[in-house]
Amino acid sequence: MIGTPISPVSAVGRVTANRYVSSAFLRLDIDLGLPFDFRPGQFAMVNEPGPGGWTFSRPFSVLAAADQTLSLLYRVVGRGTAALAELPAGASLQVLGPLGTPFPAPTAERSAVLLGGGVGLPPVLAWCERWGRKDDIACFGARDGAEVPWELLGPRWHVSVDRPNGLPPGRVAFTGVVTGLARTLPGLPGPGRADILACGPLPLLRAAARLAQERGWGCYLSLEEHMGCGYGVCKGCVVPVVRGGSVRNATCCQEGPVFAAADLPWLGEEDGGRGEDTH
Amino acid sequence: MIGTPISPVSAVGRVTANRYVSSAFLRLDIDLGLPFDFRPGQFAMVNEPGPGGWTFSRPFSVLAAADQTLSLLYRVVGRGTAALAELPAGASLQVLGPLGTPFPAPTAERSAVLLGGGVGLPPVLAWCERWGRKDDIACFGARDGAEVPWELLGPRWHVSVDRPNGLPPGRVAFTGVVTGLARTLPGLPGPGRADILACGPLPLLRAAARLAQERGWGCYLSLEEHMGCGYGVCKGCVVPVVRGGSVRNATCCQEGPVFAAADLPWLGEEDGGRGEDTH
Amino acid sequence: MLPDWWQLDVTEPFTLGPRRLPGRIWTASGCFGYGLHAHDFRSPGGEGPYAGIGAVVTKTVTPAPRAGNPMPRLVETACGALNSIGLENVGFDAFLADVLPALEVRGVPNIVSLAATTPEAFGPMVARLHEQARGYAHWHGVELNLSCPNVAEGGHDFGSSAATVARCVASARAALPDRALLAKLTPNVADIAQLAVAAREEGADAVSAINTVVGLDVDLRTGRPFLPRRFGGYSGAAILPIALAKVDQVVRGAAVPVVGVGGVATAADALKFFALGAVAVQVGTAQMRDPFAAAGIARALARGPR
Amino acid sequence: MLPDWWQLDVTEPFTLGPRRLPGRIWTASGCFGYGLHAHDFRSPGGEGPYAGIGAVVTKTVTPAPRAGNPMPRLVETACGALNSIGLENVGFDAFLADVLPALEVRGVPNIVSLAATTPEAFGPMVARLHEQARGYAHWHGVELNLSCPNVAEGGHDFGSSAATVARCVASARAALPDRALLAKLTPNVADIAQLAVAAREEGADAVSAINTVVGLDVDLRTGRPFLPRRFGGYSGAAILPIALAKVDQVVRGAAVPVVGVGGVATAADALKFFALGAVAVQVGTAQMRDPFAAAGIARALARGPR
Ligand SMILES: Cc1cc2nc3c(=O)[nH]c(=O)nc-3n(C[C@H](O)[C@H](O)[C@H](O)COP(=O)(O)OP(=O)(O)OC[C@H]3O[C@@H](n4cnc5c(N)ncnc54)[C@H](O)[C@@H]3O)c2cc1C
Ligand SMILES: Cc1cc2nc3c(=O)[nH]c(=O)nc-3n(C[C@H](O)[C@H](O)[C@H](O)COP(=O)(O)OP(=O)(O)OC[C@H]3O[C@@H](n4cnc5c(N)ncnc54)[C@H](O)[C@@H]3O)c2cc1C
Ligand SMILES: Cc1cc2nc3c(=O)[nH]c(=O)nc-3n(C[C@H](O)[C@H](O)[C@H](O)COP(=O)(O)O)c2cc1C
Ligand SMILES: Cc1cc2nc3c(=O)[nH]c(=O)nc-3n(C[C@H](O)[C@H](O)[C@H](O)COP(=O)(O)O)c2cc1C
Ligand code: FES
Ligand code: FES
Repeated sequence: MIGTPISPVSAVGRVTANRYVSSAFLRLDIDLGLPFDFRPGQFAMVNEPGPGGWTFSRPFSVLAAADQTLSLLYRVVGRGTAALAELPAGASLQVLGPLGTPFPAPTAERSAVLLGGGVGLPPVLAWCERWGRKDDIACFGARDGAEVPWELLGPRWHVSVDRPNGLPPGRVAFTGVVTGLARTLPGLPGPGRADILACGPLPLLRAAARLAQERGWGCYLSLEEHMGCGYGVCKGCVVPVVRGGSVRNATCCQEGPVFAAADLPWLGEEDGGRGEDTH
Repeated sequence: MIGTPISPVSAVGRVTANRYVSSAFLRLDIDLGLPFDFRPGQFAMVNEPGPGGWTFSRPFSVLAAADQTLSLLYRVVGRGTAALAELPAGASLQVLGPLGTPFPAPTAERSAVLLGGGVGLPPVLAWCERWGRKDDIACFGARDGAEVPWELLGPRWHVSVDRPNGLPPGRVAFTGVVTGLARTLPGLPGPGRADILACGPLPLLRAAARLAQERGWGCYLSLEEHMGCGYGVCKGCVVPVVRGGSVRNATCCQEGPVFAAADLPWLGEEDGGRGEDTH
Repeated sequence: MLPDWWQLDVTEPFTLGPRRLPGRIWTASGCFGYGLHAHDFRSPGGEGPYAGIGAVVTKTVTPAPRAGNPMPRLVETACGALNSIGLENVGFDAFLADVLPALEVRGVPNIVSLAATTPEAFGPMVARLHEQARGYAHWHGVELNLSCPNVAEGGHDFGSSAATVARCVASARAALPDRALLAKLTPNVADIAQLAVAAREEGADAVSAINTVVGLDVDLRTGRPFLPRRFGGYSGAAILPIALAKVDQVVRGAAVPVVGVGGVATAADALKFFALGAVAVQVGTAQMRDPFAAAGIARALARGPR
Repeated sequence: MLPDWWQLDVTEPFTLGPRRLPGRIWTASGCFGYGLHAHDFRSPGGEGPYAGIGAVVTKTVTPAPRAGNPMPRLVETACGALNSIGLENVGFDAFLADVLPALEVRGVPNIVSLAATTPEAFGPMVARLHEQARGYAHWHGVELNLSCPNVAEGGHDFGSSAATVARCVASARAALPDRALLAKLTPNVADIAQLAVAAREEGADAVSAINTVVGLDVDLRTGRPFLPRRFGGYSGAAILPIALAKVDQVVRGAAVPVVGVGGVATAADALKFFALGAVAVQVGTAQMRDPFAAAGIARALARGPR
């Protein structure tokens, strides 16, 4: 449904840019020295080259790829991302990608409701850039206005913030969660006429699944699991998927990170009604 | 004999300069943020600060100390020194020093014959800068003319090279080993009238001990041993010293690195007549 | 730059028990799946991740499929990792039906890693394997996983007794006349050489040493172990000196060929095992990080023009 | 930033067996000498290297002086180190005559580490110690080093049998009524909890876990082990997960107070041991690198205004 798979490439690239594009997110551009292509929703494993670096590479969704340059968007959360943030232009990085199952490509019958939260933006933004049509709806949620990487978002993007501070002059944002924002938008598609494509923290994914259910839409979610290999060999990243009543483990890195919400009934259960979109 | 010991200080310093001063030697200046003093022959343990870095700190002789700045001279030989060479100005370094037993201070009755080989230069250069008198003799040996850090050596320094290439215009050097050079110098002190103070590779130290014996001079040698702690607690750096016929282990880091050659009779033995100063 | 004493070409065939194997750099069980995940991976050098590899030791399979342990299963530590995968695998039937034929078709040299909950269960598994794969050119042998510390039933204690090792090896050997039989030993014992002796005496062609070391890490946010089962198997660079010590103990104490495993990420790491007398070396955790790791080491340790 | 569950102040006195100790962060045996080398060391913060330390566990002393093993004795590895010091020490007589009084005079809280070549030799050593140091305020106890893997006579096997551990502890306990008695256990066994049970049953007030892990590293220039005795004791960051696992096994399997040792370099590392239930933590290799390491950890884990 998404064409022939793209062979992953393992290469040592060179950082060409690495800078904050908002108060909390950095954009990293890596020249891989060879052509790189991907499908929106796929990711790359990144590490320092050579025997140094971290035992496990770090997964990051592909934000964009132009010719030989791969772009990522990330936030500093631990030692790997802290080290990434220190890298000057010219530094070397080991990259393996693209990996994983992407978001579905568009179909004529259904429009897309793109929901991105925080550093969950890259896959939905990439989808929008590549495939976005007039009727597709694009919403991005951040903690506040300063965290939003405005320069990356075209005019079609609707923005929600938890706190309305830090908004640049002339920018508007909905105060609340991103699914709350989506609900306020005019002309939402009818049942069976849209798919949600979402990536972000778990509460966002749960809220997205619930919204899809309410509206009778399809729903595809990009999950995050800690990863060992990123290419399916270690079984360190499994997610239970339920089909036809039987549970089995799917690798988040290979069978995911994008899953049909229908296969993840536990998403709703664990929530226990405390879904973030209720506030 | 050398005054009250100087208390070692442990501090995180800031690199103020780190550059090649010859084809193979770098000079590293570290601002410790507090006054630093030392005696020539003492060393400092250096490491990256924090839990990163190397399990064991690396020992380097103190080249100079001016106010709060500690200077080292080093050559890249392995992973620690390779990492040092990459440090930009502004980088942080953990320093513990000054450590170890220095060279003896000058006495009125005896002149000093300073012999430094390669990165064995710092302690003898430091001695010369602090205490050098007209009659003291200073010789430095390197592989070739390019390796010599000419800018550090005052006019009193005699230089020997293994190969006479790479000499800057206007510079002269003896071709041969540093003890060979010393032998050619006019007006060498008589028996009992001088002490050799030497630091450098083992063949140089052996040759120095032999020269001292031939001439009836005293001899103090700065030894190198791989070190764990650098301050006497681990017993990882011991050197057999022989006094009055009985052998015991001395810590190179605390009882050394400077030893009287008389206490190291094994120096001559192991040599087996293949001493570098014979060519 | 290879040291003077190094005389081998690890990409040349060598004999292990009744079998010629195509090379001495292998991937370790559980760290490269069933050897079927990286066929289309590319690198600027052009050579694929299988080039020069002597064998893929496949993820351990058990008689029945296993869902493995609860998540999280992996913890990265300062210089290695803990895993508690719990032997998730497709089960022996699916392995025979789907995996092994695929390896043969793709020409992936392989050694099949097996685990069972009783020593005597190995014989029938090996017999079925042998029957189905008798004519396979790329199936080179069996590695008995006697050491996985993560499995509740048996697990840790299973491979730490020489008597049990002996029974496992004897059972498998009887059913495996013409392929290499390896016993993979646990390091979590005081005397690994004794286990190796037991394996040799019952006819193992080699032992693989080591499996993971028992380790634990604490999540400071909760004050509890990261892994639901508390302990995990410690692997990666941190265990290299331990693996070298165990391999040395076996080489000098048991007179059986040894395949070195543990902490290998570079050609230099692999050389250390060969220096101690290992006949082959496996790449585990490093292969997870870089699917080209083993191939790169093999290339670095091949002699001659390249 | 300390986690919510953390409630202790490691610089407050606590009870261990018959004794109040001044704090819970100690330096490990062999990594801070006899505790007499760093008194004049300064740091910008102003506090000395002994500030807040609960005890210096002194370098193990043996009945007679020992010259130790041949050089080289240390190898740095990727994330730790191997040592083969071979228990170089001044001997028990000199220790009693010179070292222990100096520690008392300087007010260094200390625990004396002892080794001997037979279990029954501990009793008389402890008795002499007790006799001389009975009135000392800063001598808090004895740690029996039952685990040094570097000593040829006995060494490795010495502390790996529960029966021997029991004999050593019994012998020492009989002579040590009013100071803490600790047994330091080797990790190089399949079941460390069993050793701890033996120690507890004979009256040890606590066990220290772990001593170094057997390791080896190869010098690629020669193809031979770096250390003349081939094996060394592996320590440093690399062994932290192993030490945590062993401590957990002892805490949950032996119901005896445990002092955690192995790979501690930061307050976070120490917290992991406390999270598992350790009553105190020792800093070894990291103290060699930084004489202020233990003091820094103690400061970080002291509560209240500072
Ligand atoms: C498919 C996928 C796509 C992702 N895309 C992005 C992205 O585009 N931008 C972005 O900023 N982040 C993204 N993440 C999360 C990112 O991988 C983590 O933030 C990163 O691994 C943290 O590494 P660290 O060393 O800084 O954190 P540490 O906490 O020090 O890492 C310790 C270990 O935990 C793992 N880990 C920690 N947090 C996460 C997490 N949230 N998800 C997965 N593993 C984690 C690390 O990989 C490492 O193995 C993605 C994760 C996945 C699984
Ligand atoms: C008292 C003393 C003073 C010294 N002064 C200087 C100096 O002024 N300038 C200079 O360039 N070098 C000096 N050295 C040598 C310097 O310590 C080593 O070059 C350095 O430790 C190498 O570290 P590495 O990580 O690059 O090498 P690696 O080989 O990667 O280091 C591995 C281990 O071996 C140790 N090691 C390696 N070579 C030596 C050596 N020659 N001596 C001691 N330990 C070694 C390292 O400290 C480390 O523990 C001195 C050594 C001593 C003992
Ligand atoms: C994620 C993971 C899964 C593993 N699964 C297995 C397994 O199924 N069977 C087995 O014998 N060893 C298994 N191992 C152990 C490795 O094969 C190897 O013995 C160990 O990791 C040490 O080598 P390394 O440091 O190179 O990883 C596994 C290791 C890891 C990290
Ligand atoms: C150089 C060195 C010497 C040691 N000497 C002793 C010793 O004499 N007695 C002892 O019980 N342990 C000794 N040890 C072991 C340490 O006390 C400690 O148990 C071990 O190193 C693990 O802790 P670490 O990782 O913090 O170093 C020594 C360790 C090192 C590195
Ligand atoms: S991360 Fe290894 S299988 Fe997914
Ligand atoms: S280096 Fe530790 S005693 Fe000298």
